[in-house]
Amino acid sequence: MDKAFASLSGAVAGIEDGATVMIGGFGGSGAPIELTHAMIDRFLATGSPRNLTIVNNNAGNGHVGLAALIEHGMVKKLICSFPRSADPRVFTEKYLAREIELELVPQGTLAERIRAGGAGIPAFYTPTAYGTELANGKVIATFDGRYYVQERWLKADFALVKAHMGDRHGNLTYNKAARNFNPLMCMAAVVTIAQVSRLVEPGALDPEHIITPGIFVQGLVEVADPQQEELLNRAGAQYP
Amino acid sequence: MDKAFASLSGAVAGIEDGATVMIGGFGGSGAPIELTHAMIDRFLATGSPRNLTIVNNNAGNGHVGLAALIEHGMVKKLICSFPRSADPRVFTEKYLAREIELELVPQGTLAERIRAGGAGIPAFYTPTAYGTELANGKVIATFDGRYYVQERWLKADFALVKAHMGDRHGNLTYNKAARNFNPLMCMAAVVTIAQVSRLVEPGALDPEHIITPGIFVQGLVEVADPQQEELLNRAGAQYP
Amino acid sequence: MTLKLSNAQIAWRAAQDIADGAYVNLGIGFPEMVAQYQPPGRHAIFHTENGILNFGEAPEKGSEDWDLINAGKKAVGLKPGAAFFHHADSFAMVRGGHLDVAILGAYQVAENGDLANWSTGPKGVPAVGGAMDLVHGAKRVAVITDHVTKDGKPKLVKRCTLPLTGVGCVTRVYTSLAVIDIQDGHFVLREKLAALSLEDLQAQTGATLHLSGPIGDLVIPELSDD
Amino acid sequence: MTLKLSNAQIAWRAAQDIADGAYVNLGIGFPEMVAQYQPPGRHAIFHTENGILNFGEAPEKGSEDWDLINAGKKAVGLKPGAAFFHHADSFAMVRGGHLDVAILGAYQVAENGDLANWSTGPKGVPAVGGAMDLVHGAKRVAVITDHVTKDGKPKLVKRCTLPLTGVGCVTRVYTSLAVIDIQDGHFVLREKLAALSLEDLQAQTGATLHLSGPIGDLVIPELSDD
Repeated sequence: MDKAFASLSGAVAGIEDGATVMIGGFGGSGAPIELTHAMIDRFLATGSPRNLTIVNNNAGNGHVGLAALIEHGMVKKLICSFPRSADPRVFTEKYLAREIELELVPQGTLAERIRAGGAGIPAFYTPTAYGTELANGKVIATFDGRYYVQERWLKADFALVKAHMGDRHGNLTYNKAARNFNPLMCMAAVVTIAQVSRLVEPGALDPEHIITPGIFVQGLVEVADPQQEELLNRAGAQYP
Repeated sequence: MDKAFASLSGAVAGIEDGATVMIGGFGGSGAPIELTHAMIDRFLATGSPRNLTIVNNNAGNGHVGLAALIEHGMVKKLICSFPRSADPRVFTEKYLAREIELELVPQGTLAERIRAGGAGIPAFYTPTAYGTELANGKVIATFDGRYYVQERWLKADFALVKAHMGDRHGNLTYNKAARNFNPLMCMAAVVTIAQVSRLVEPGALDPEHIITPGIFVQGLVEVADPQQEELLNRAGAQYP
Repeated sequence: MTLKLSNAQIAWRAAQDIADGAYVNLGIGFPEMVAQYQPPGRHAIFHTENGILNFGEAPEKGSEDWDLINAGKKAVGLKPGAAFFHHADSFAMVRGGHLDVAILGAYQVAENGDLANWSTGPKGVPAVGGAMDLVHGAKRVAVITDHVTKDGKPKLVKRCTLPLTGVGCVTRVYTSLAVIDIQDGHFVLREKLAALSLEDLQAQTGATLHLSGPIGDLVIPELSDD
Repeated sequence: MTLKLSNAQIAWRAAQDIADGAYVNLGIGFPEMVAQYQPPGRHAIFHTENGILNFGEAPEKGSEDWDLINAGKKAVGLKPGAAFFHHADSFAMVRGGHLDVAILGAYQVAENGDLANWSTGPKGVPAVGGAMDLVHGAKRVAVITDHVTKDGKPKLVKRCTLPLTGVGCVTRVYTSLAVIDIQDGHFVLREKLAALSLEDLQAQTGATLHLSGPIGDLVIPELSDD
């Protein structure tokens, strides 16, 4: 069993127009920038993928990664908790021009909805957002005298994640707080593609230390020195 | 901050009559036998704790650990998925004599109910048990044309777990498949007490390798060479 | 001439349908035998619901690690690429549709895909374990079983009379006499022992066997049943 | 004579109520200042919802690790006993009642405990982040805020007019003028600046201040506000 792709372009080749794509990371930490840029490369060469629904905590920063994906007009809808950043202009302008749709979800609810998608739980109840406008139109129920909002699972066709080490079976570890949404998104997508800083052979990772078991990963690709969104933005980068 | 108890007796001293106590482990693997026996010691000396509701995957094996707890008449009700084992006589006899109550829960639903208790999710939907007698009396709902059973969270006053390494903040690691229910039960109890094979100082565990963060643990006690239920039973042991 | 397959032979037949790299959960007991009969060159990854992916053979007697067991509480070993996880993650794999196939035993399988394999009725101590979870979520739920009960009654039935484990969940049954798919509420015969007539097979089956395309011969090598 | 506390002083006051060993989440921005003012000998453990327990000061400029950031996306460091976890586990800590206290900023706090701190209305791009999660679950939800808005309007009100973050969730408010508990749908005054009359304080408050026991003097050391 070898789930490794030889190239970034090969790794993102299967993503179709109209797909729902989860992109890991919290801001730049844990954001799979190289995989995201590979989607842009393919779009610029072929016109696909487009009309994407993207799930991410944020809405991009500056002109790289997710922001660049939005800037190139590839994103139809964004499901996120916090569409602000140091430089959120790309999203903001498209949103105010009604060129992109936004589904705003509280951060913990977003995480739990993604986990639920991965765990086969179609709906759950949470106290979060009860009594607020983000609960409008949702089923409300009481348990033990307290009010809760029913939330639905969130699934995706693809998840793109950034991991630290990965073996050819797809077992993954992460670097520090770059873990964030990545392990959850691995669970919730039909096809999860991970970029890893080091690709190793099965057996090289201690079974006790694996954060994402390989069953949740369908493909991986080595990006030995991944870029950090924060540093790219400080340098005023834009993609391509 | 130092959550360590000096003794097993101190660790279990706060467990009151009538408490709901989650006990980790899957069969003997990951079962906190020394903590369980410490409860029995206290009961034999003082008559407490008694009338306990115990949450465990099983119902004990032979005459040690959970089986001994039941044998001494300390358990009023058991919430479990599989009350069978190599030697289940202690539970079986009490159950058939109606001296102990049983709530039978599918194993994955048991795990998810405990996680929900720890995660502040009062209820969730699962396909498991739909159309079976274990769904009798439960709320049924359809999502996307499929039937699901509503299940409620499960919480406890105490959780007793077995970990491998633990630091004084309560950060824990586990040994192999002894992980099982232990990290979930840590989340779902008001007071979680862990027995650890090695107690270390904060900083000794790699933050990447911690399975249970210390926020879920209220006390821990070192048991350097913990017993294995399987070996005790093969030797025909009984407690005390 | 084979009158009926041994358990090992049923397990062998089921193993032929498991693809290389598939993620597989084998039920406790008889289904565990399937792992022994993977065709050469194919390597499935086995999941055990107590929290291991890619476990393998047990170590020698006396050197078992009793923290390293499978769902049947037998000692196991690890293969390269193994991973540990807790029960909630383990059943996320099960319920979330991440397993390619689950292979389970059965008391009864009905033509509508219903399965009864956890309880023979209200007497004694009920115990369910992971059975009700495993029948939901795996992309394919297959059953391996004798074609009839010990006293000769059909185990493949029109409707289950024993307490259900799951509703409409089984898609293929490997029996001691035949391989049968469940499609659109019907048993569809795929393979049978060559020596057995369709009439004889039907007589030992509690619901109509439908035909759809050619019926293959169920040919299995001689295997010892231990 | 102090007419009004600085942000640093409000943060200092809030820090005095945090017990040794408490698990604490500090909202992004102003509330982060609370961490600086722990009384000597007390060590709270700070949680950041993107997945760290027991983080601490950032490394020197230029040596930041941008995979090691807090919820405000600022670089941080680790203290001994730190742990990493994913977002679902992180919000299990939040929603599951495991935090001892969450300290948040506010646009408005109502006498019924309602909090508005995420949106100033329908214009612009809405963004919620973890605010609606944090107001549920922590054993104690406290607010630190100026007593009035920049144009002098009360922030402590009878009912919030801005979009709510949470219902009935706040139990204590530390303002630039006073410390006020929320009990049974009322503001209950606990401490105020000595130089400020009760009438003056009430005039700057949008709902009745109830009294219950003695009113303490709000005495805070001089602190620079950076």
